[in-house]
Amino acid sequence: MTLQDLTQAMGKPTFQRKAEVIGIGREGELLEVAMGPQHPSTHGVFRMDVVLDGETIVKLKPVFGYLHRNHEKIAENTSYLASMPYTDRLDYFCSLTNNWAYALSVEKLAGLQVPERAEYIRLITAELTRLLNHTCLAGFLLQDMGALGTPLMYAFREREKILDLIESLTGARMMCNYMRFGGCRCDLPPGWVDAAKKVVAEYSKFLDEFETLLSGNEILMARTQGVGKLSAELAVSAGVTGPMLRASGVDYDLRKVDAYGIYARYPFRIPLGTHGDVYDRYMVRMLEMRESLKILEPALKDIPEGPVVDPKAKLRGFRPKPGEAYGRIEGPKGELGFYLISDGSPNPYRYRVRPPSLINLTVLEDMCLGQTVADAIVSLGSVDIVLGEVDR
Amino acid sequence: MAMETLEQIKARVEAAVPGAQLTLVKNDSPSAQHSLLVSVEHAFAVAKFLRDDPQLRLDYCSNVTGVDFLDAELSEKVKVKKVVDGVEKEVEEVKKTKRAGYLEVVYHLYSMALKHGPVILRQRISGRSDPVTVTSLTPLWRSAEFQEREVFDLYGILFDGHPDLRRLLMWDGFKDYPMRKDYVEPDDYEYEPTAHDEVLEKAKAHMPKHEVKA
Amino acid sequence: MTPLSGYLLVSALLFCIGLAGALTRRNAIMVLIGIELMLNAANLNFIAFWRFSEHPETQTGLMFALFSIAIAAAEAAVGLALIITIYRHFRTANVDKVEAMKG
Amino acid sequence: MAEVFQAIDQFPVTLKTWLLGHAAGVMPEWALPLLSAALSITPILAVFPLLFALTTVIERKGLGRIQNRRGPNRVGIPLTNIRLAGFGQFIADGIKSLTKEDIVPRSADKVVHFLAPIALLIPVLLTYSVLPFGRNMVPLDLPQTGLLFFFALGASTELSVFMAGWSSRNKYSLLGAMRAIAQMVSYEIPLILSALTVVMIAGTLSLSGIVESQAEVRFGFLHSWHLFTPWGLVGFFLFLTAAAAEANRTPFDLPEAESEIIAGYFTEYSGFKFAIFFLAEYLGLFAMCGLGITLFLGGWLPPFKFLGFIPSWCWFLGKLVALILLFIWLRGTLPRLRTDQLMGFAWKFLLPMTLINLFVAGLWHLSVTSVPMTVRWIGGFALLAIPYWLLGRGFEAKVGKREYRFAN
Amino acid sequence: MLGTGILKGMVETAKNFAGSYHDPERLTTVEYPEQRIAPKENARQFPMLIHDTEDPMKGLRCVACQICEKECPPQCIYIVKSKDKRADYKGQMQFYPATFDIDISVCMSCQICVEVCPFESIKMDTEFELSNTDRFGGLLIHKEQLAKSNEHYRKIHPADAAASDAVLAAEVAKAQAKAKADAEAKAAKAAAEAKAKADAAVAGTVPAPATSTAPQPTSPPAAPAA
Amino acid sequence: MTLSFAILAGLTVGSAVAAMSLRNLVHCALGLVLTFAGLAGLYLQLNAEFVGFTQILVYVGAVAILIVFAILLTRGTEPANEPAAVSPWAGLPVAVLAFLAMAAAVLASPVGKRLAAPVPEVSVKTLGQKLMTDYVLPLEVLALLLTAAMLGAVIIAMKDKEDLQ
Repeated sequence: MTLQDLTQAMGKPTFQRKAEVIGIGREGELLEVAMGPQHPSTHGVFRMDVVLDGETIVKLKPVFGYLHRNHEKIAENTSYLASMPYTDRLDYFCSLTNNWAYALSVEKLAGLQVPERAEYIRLITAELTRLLNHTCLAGFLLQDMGALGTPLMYAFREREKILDLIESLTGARMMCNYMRFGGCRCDLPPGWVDAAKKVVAEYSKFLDEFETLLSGNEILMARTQGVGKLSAELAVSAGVTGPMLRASGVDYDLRKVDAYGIYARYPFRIPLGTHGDVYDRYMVRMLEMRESLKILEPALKDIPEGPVVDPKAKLRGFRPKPGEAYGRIEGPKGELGFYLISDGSPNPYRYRVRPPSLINLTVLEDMCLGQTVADAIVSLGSVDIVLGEVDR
Repeated sequence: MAMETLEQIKARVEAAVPGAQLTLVKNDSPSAQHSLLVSVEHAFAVAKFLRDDPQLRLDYCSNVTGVDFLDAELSEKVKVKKVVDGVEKEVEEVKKTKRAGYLEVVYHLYSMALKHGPVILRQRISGRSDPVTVTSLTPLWRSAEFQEREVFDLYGILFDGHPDLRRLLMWDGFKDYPMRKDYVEPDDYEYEPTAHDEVLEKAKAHMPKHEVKA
Repeated sequence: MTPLSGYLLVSALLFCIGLAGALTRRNAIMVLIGIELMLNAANLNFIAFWRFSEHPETQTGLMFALFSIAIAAAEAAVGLALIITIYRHFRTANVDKVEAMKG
Repeated sequence: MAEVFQAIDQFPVTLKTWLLGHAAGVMPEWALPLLSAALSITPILAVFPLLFALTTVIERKGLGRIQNRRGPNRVGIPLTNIRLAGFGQFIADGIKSLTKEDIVPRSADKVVHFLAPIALLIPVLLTYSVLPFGRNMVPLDLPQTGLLFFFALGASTELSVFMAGWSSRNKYSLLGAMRAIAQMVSYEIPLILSALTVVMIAGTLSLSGIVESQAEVRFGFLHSWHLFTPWGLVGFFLFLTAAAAEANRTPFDLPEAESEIIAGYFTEYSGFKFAIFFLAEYLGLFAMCGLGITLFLGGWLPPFKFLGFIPSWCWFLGKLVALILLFIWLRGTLPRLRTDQLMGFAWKFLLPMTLINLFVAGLWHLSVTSVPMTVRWIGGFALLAIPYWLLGRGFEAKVGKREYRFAN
Repeated sequence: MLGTGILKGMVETAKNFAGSYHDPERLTTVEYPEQRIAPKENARQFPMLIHDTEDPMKGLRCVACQICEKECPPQCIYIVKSKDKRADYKGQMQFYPATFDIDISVCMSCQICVEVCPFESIKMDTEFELSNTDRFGGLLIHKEQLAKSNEHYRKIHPADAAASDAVLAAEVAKAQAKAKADAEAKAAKAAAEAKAKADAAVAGTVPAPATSTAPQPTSPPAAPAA
Repeated sequence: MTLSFAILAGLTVGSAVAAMSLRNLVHCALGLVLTFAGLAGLYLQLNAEFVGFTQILVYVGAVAILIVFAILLTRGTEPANEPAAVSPWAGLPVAVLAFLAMAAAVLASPVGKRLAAPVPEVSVKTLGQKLMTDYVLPLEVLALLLTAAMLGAVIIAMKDKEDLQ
């Protein structure tokens, strides 16, 4: 018996899902639709195999892998440093937080220290990344709701300002490849802090505008409230993290729990939802952006002078001691973790990404059952997936 | 809140789950994330204990992954994870202790309720070519559902008790397990032709005739 | 100018086509369509007789036609609701099969 | 001076009579009605598709500006550097859609697939025949049944949409067609009911008669548009809402909700057939706007008497463009409703409101002579505002802004 | 009140509509081919090879050490080392790249080659309009196209170029100092040898003749101070 | 017999035949729509504008849509395994006989030779007045019937939904 045969023999479910129970005996009436991989609002090449009763979803199976490039295998065959630009391409909206998560894991593995200034830069760039990710998500969510691009374009207008900052710092707008083990690649260019202060100061104005445009809109509320509900128990069990978890009312933010970096120095609050529906997810993100601004403002004032990289960290020929480490940060989409096993060679022996988008998708079916196609699209939008990360 | 040490946890688990034998796997790196090795038979009970125990309440399974360890020769000074590639004949004749390869599934458990962690749980199965089966922990943590599917997909480890064990990232007709260390990439996909001579040669075989440049 | 008999013949033809369909087709919806045709044939009769009557200004034929249309609409709604219910119950819209199943 | 303005106003009519008069000597008698019809049709076929073409550009430019973009601004006269601010875009689009490959799915029902766009366009074009575009400018004046004709043809477009959706053999198309039919059938009722208020007051189904019923001058300068009454104001917005739904405009564009069902019933249409769908959709919208103008906004009448020198058809076109811009603005702002909410909105909000509005209009009509103006106004608004407020409360009981708690 | 949220939103879009005509904060786009946004100083697009002399092929700083080839994450660099050696900017005899190709259809602009290069030779260019109709050959950039002068580098990245020049100047100074020290040492040695020879001659013994192995710089160092 | 009558009658009858004989139910429904449209044309020719447009509004806009919906909901569009008609010749003789009898009666009757009276002065206003005066009882009864039918249809559909749950 080959493995392949066994594969086919296995895979029979041991318990019957709600979806299957609903669908029993109604095969003739149900409509099977493959939404995706080419579909306007699946956020990339993502597929949902949906079974519909009229427009009500009775079964939904997410299918992905269309963008799978086996990032982990590539990383196991290259040096630690060479994986850094690949992490940019996981969640291409938040390459700086991806960089940080990876750098943090390697620092844990190798026991490297990060200079003070680099910690500040990391914190600032990560929070800017959070701002732009949440802004874009709100835009995309509204786009999925059919708001013909207006919120999306406003979001992109603001994102552009942050991207300009990131570009002047890292040289690239999206694929930053900025952090290094034990610090950051380069120092802030002159005038950067002032430019960042200006952007941060004006951001709340944009958030106000955005909220006037949307948050009170009756159609938006009707479309999102009570849609895609996710209970706190299921969210915890399913390992849902990030704003999606907090929208379900669970207070778990790694910036507080792990207090990695210098997050402990700045007071900020964690907005929590109570209903766990799409509206809560949207609002939690909007509120989180305001909290991010509260971190950014003092951090930009306090940023000290000093080196940006640990002088002990080697760029070439970097070989951590044998061992393993799991490092995680609170990415904008949720817990982004890197699990690394070193065998003392220049390449990681095992390199594993814990992608928040993928694991947040686990509950997609639970969220969408019994709702309509339109709700499924909105629920998917509120999960905030990036296929680069889901498929890796 | 400070968590118990792994030794304490081990002792309590062994007391609570009859027959369970846990091994503490030391981690020498500066991260000092040690882990608990549990046998496949007792994995479910142990995991259930870890999840439900009021002092631990590891309600959140953050990360599930497979690790592949090839057959290896252990030299004297290195303990477990030292790996030498290849199983060539000449090497075998050299007198060194041989370690049979094995597969591992690693679970990183945290507690959202008590905000502590991680407790790292490993299921290890020796033998890499036979059908390798471990216990699925999806019934305990939904978050393991897709991750175990991914491990199955990329490592070929079967999960007993998984509700929907299908390939996740590779397509259904795919025959191999690409994350295994001895995986040989097939020469049957379309190359993006880069100019390296050997790659270009390889690529030529897959390119339509008219597109091949001299 | 077409005499009344032209309209009456068209109406008769429509009625018979509807009748033939209702009798031969086995799908309940087709039966319903046949009945609709027959009703429409009757409507055409009403209108034609009104137009060719001695006193068209009384509008009796128009009234009849309007009422007939309204009733036909109600009939179609109820009939189709019944058909859908039957289909959901028996998984067929074939009138013979439904009868055979007696269920 | 007045004669000059009147000549401009009546220029299309005089041109037509002049042409007909000349043709009478040359052409056989049976051909004259045909010529007359052709002369009426030609301006419709010239003006409204051109308006459609311009609307596509204006819509894209307007949406662009709303979204802080520039919108199309390149295409001008070919082979020159003249850009015309992008207003050559529609020519390029037209050429593109004409030359695009016409793809019909292999499993599609070829005949129905082919007929559907035509079956959609013809009734939509026919609706224009009863709209009064200006003083004495009604291509087909049906004194008894004008409005009924309009609605009868409007209703028959549903079937074309179904034909398109069903014949494509695409599940998205079918879903879109089902949505479209359900939506159009549901919104036809509030549409007709809100139009019925005007019929009730004006006492005629003839559209030119309805316009004339608004010609009365109040306070010496204000034409008595139906909009300037409580029921007319509310009725107009109800009508506009229902018209947006009938014409599949945001926020009721569910049949072609691109984020959910790709392009709805015309997913499988390409090239020129797609362009026809697009055209028919916009022409339907214009026709709906034209009907709204006729019913509530005084048709070709100016708002103020002293503006009467501007040609009547300019007023009609001006109001039409204003309504189109309103729809573009709405499209740039609002997200889309969900199917069940759409239905609920039609049956639970629009239908009661239109019925109440009908009732208010009836009261208004009965109290014309007996009750003073202010009382009628206040009473009418109160009768309409209270149910609106109650319905709004019912909505807000289900959804509303929320308070969020924070953890430290 | 039902509908107020929608009205507020419409006012907001109307503001943006009007604002897009007069407020540059709102209308942020530019009309690309005619208008261009100046590249940021740190911007990076694709690698280039710095050369110091008039003839790009002679003055390439690259010594074909192949570190970048090894470190390049997507493996888009292809180098063939030359058979012969030539003098580099420091005056040392070095190999040079006989072939240096970068496949920019594969390159992901990560800048790792720049960071690992010990010779300040490969740098990031800001040129981005590299589209090509030939997707196989056209996107394969050879060293002739890759070679850019140091002046170009100074123009696009002034600060980095200054730092890089300083490093090179320091190395050249070090090399010169070393050469000087060597020369002095040699001179001293020669003197000593001469002395010894004299001594030997005096002593009547003949020592082995000292041969000079130190290479002489053939081209002057081309790293001016920043 | 005028040309327009011939065209309309031909269209109506031809599409009626198509509606009853085509295999695909949706095609049948579309044929039926054409029949309705042709009938509306005949009404217009008979100076019954109001009824003609009502015919389109009700039959094309509502009844045909209902039929189409029913076809979709009962999966009538999928090729059925059973033949469309049990025996195509079973009902035909009856229909043909009926037609022959009616045709004979029509042709024999002197009424059939009657030509139309001058165009009557009918207005929607008088129609409405009649409905509210002479025909108010049938109107009310009809209103009741329609309400009952609507409620009945809704209840039938709703009950069915509950059964499934």
